Amino acid sequence: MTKLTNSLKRYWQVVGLAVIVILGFSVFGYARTQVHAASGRTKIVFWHEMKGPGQKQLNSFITAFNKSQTKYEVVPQFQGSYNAVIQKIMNTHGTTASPAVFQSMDISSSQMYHSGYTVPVQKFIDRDNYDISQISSVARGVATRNNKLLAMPFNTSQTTLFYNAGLLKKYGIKPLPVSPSYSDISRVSSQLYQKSNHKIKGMSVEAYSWLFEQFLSNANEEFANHHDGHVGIADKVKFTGPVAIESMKWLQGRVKAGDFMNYGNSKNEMAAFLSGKLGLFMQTSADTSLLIKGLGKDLGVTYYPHPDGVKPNGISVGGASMWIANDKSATVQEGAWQFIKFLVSAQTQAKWEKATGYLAINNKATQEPVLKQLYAKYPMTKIPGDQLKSAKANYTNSGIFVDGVVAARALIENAMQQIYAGKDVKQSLQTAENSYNKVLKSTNRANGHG
Amino acid sequence: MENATMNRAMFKRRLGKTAKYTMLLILALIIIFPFVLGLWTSFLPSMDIAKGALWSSHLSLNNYVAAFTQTKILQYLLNSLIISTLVMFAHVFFCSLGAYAFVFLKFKYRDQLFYAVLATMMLPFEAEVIPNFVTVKCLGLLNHYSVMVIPFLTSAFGIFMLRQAFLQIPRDLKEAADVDGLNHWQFYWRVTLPYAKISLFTLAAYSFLGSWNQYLWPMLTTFSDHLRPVQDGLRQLQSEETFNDWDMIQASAAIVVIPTLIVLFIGQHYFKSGLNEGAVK
Amino acid sequence: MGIELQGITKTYDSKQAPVLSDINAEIQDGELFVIVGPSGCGKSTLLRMIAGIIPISAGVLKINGQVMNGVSPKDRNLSMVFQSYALYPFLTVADNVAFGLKARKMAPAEIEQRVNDALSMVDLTEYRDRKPRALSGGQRQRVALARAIASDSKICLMDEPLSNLDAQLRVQMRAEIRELQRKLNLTLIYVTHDQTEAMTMADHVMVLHDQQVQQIASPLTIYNQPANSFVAQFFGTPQINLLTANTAGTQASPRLTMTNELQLDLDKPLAAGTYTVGIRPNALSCRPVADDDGNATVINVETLGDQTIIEAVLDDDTEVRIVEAGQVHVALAQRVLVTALGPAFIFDETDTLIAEKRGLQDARVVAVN
Amino acid sequence: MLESLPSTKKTQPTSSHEPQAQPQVKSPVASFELRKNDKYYAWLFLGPSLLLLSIFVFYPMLRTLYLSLFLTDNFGEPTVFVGLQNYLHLLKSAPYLASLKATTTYVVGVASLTIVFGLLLAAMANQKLRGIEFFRTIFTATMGVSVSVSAIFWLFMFNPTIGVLNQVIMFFGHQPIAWLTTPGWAMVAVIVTSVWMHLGFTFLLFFGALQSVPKSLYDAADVAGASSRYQFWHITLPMISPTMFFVAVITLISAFKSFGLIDLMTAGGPTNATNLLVYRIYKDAFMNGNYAQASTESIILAIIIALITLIQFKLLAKRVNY
Repeated sequence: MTKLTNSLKRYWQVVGLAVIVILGFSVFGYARTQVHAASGRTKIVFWHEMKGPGQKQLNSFITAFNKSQTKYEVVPQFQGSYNAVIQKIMNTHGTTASPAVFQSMDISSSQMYHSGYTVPVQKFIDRDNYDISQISSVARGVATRNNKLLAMPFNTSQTTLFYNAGLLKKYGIKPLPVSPSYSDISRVSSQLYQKSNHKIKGMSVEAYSWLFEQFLSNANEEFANHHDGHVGIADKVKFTGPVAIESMKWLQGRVKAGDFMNYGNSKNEMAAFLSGKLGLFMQTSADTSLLIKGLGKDLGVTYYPHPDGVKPNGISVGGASMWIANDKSATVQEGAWQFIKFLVSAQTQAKWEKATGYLAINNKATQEPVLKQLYAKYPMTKIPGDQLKSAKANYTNSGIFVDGVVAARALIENAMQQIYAGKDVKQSLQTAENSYNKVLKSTNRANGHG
Repeated sequence: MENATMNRAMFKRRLGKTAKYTMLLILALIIIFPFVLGLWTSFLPSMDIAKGALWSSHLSLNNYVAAFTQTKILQYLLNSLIISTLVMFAHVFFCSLGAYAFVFLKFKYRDQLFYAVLATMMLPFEAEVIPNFVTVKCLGLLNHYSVMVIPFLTSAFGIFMLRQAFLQIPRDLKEAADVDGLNHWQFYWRVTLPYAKISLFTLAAYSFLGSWNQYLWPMLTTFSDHLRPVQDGLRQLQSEETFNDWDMIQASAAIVVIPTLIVLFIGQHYFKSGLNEGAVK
Repeated sequence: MGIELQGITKTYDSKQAPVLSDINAEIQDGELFVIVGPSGCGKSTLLRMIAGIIPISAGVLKINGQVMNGVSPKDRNLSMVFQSYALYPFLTVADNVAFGLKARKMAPAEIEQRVNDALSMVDLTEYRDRKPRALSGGQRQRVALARAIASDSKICLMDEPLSNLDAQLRVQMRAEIRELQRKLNLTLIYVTHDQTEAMTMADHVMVLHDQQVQQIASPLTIYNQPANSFVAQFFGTPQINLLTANTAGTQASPRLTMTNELQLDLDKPLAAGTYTVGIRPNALSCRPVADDDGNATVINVETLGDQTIIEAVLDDDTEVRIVEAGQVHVALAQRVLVTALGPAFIFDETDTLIAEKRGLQDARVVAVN
Repeated sequence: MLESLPSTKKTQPTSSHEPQAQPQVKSPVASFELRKNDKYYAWLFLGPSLLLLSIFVFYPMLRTLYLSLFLTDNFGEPTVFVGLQNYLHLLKSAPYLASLKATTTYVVGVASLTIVFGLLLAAMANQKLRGIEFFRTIFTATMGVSVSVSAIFWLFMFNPTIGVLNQVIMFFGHQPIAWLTTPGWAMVAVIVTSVWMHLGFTFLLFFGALQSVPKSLYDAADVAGASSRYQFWHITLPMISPTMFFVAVITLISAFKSFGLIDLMTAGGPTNATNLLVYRIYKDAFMNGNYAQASTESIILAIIIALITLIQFKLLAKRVNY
């Protein structure tokens, strides 16, 4: 046997070498993800999903924060889409790959809460006696449970109606009121389409579930039972309420009339809008800065539409909040909290709103010179913020507190596409509702919620 | 009369030639156009691209400067290079060891084991990502180079391919080696590997490319730009919410594709003969 | 009418020398015409030009009096058997034979008939449903023949059809092909590099070498009156001995001396000078002599039973081969005296045959192989 | 895959250790010793591969099968055993069936177009023409392109406002096409991109196959009176049919596994029109967190691919002795 082992020296050498090389590189790679930067500060790994102007501005905030103090170093890591990041958090929690602080969207609040993977920021607020009232209450609504703030809202947006005021003027069409009803919009849209000899499409609403949710929200109609999940585990959704039907019928009517165009995604929609081929559309206020760059003072902005004869209830915010993970040391969590405080300060939020179009959620931000100048130059940029302030937080405008809304959104978007393609409104929505109720039933069963 | 037939034949031949060249040019254009367009736009300012003004004369290398400075494209390339090289060597080594065992060793259940290995060729990796993700997570490999290396150290395909190659080695050689007192390791190292060099190269190229083109797995298992391989890195440049920075994206794509094209064109002959011999015989 | 080649030339690249130049020949109907030459001499090229597979660069090709340059192969109405047989591996024997007939859209009944006839002619009827892969070399060769037969054209081209067979089968197939050719009254142009095939099969032989025709004649003429030293050397086994010889003195003389005692007396005197003399091995004789006598040393002896081939080195360092009838016992390194029995060919400095000497020894000419 | 075997035409290596025929005496001893140790070596040589295959192939397959029989909670853990209910649900679910249908369209489209165009390229490149090497090189160019680069190039081509395709369409006075946002066109777009990506490799395989058809077969057919079209159908195609089959299978399998292209170009949209099987698995697992359903889909995918592979093995065995 010894003879054999001797002759196999080469085997062990090669296998050993292979193992050492692979392990070596792994350790090398591992070391690069680890905590200590050259400066000896504590690394705070931060996951975010910001692109374009948002990413640029966020990175400069991080640079500023890292410069401002000596203990922590925030390391941003871009993670792609909001949709993907929820499962990434669920999947990496407790490993070295997971972040200390992360940005996650409004509708993920419930899942983050139920996971038990995060430290509610309320803990730090209470400890520091942080004045939370400076933060917009509607914005806080999406991440609040039992009056405790789970995560700090950071990039908050409102769904906003954008229109091309220049085109309206050109064709002599009366502008929209600040808070338009469905029929106000129909009027402008069809006039624009007719007067431009069908050269210009009147309106577009992306087949995007967030917009559907906001139709319900603005008319105080619930999406899921137990008050959109805010007071218990939702086990039924309703996509076929009167407002859901009405809004979708309205849009389908516009499609039939010809002045509505489905562009497929927001990129195309914006391109058409900027090139003057589309009169109005609804999207996140985060697009404002880009649209202003293109249209300047011709950009028109209004609140999100409400059904005729219904008082607008206000809409829930979009965007995302900052969560602190509980799988990191107290020092790291502390660093994350310091970073969050920095991000929601009035100065930071003012710059944020100017650079992106996300709304400054710090009420004091409007006093900052940055925003004052912006509002003076482009008064319409103030409107989404006004919309946010005009609403009183209640269950239907504080987001949907249900696990797995990502899947529901896919179903609703499918239904919207079908509706735009001319299928029966009620039936399309009913299919989506039934499908999601089934999903909900089995996820609740799987998660032990009955 | 003779002249007439001959002229007609010549005319026909010339016409045929023109038609052939036209066809070849059209096909070549279809193949090459996306490259050319991509390369061209990588020199244009983004404003011109956004307007669709592709006949711009404002050519510059600015986009490349931007790609190198503002994105982690070099880091991505380096990551891919390290990962793919590791996979390539390890893959060839472990597969050849396994293949050797199936050809030159006699042991119990050898055929059964071989069929079991063969059966795994039918199982797509894509269908197994869920448990595999959990496995690498439990092994603590997430967000490391090793997570993109270790699952690909061996493959049923590689073992199978090399087994076929080793089967071509004359049995006499093994018997002669037995007579000379070479043990299996020596025979593997000194005879089998040199003998099947071409197959080893083919497998090496195959596994390198396979690793280089990995997309889904790194997307699931890496979370930081320090470690992302190039395919996943390019994905990060693609915007989801706002306009694409086409200028920078095209420049990055060019940075990624140009080296591979150069390698491909230089390695033409090897590829052609290697693949033709290797792939279908 | 037959086939006429007039000044046929093949050039692949205008910058390069032609691979065949100015080939002239006339092939009679119903004859077996062999084109022979060492490999690379262009014989296959010539055959392919006749078939129309490659174009003719210059010259005129006439088949039955009609100019065929530029006419596509399928309109030349000929058949061809390839060295590799060119059988379609995915078709059965019968389908292979029927391939051309089907391509020409012949009536199915007619095809069936012809295939059956052709297969029975080459004794392959029972193999008709096999794939080529399942046949032996000889059988594949027969399939190729059957295909040519089935086409029913009167001109058949064969490109080294036997070169992939073993020696015994080759001898057998030679006879079969000859027989078929006679039976079907084919005009058969047969390319080979094997002089034995040429000698045994041909009505006429064309010898190709150095891009040119060396000689066209019947096999015996070629053997007996080779036009030049190349032809002389190419035919006959063992190879002919080519020796340098001088006339004695400065006057025209009938006596040529190769080395001291190896001399040749001609019927007519030759002008003084140096010549090449070709003497077939059986026209030399050798006799053992004492150690410091004779004019050559034996270096190798091959005993074949009915004859003995002796290789010896002349004192001027030329090697010669000598065939003696019967079993001769000569030791290696034995000194011998080599003498010429008579028959010989004399070539001048341009390698052209200028004189020949016939002798009684003609009777001793051994059948080739 | 069976066919991708390198034919080793190497001669014996000339190392100093090259075994020389040595006499008898040592032989029985040596081989006895070796035979005895074979088991030990087998473990050494096969061990690493078997271990890795067990961890990353055998186990996950079983685990996936197991998960597909349960409901999984938000953490991906199986909690409620439901038997085959996941399968029944899936096979009755309209979106999944639509996904299957879309995948079929995609896979068949990609495979057939790749074969047709690959063959066309190879046939064109197989001619004797001046400068043909240049074209051959061009035709292999897409081999050097990875998924993400292809997607980027073609996304730009398909861009509705600045894309070249629409500019051409508009130049001819037609309405621009919303390539990636209309269900039918989106499918066309991903198929086109995928075919383009596969062409280089397919071309190379076909070109090699064409080159290996003996020239004499065509000469014989020429003499026998077959037109070039007849020769293409009755000689070329049968002769390269093994390659064609091989290409069909690898393209089919690779198309079934398409993920990157979909993720980058359409993300499965619009209205799930390009939500192919693998992308659906990814979405269900890593976006919707429904691991049980994703596992069920994985098993179905594995069955489909296994079937194709099996058919390949079967047909190959038949084809070996043509």
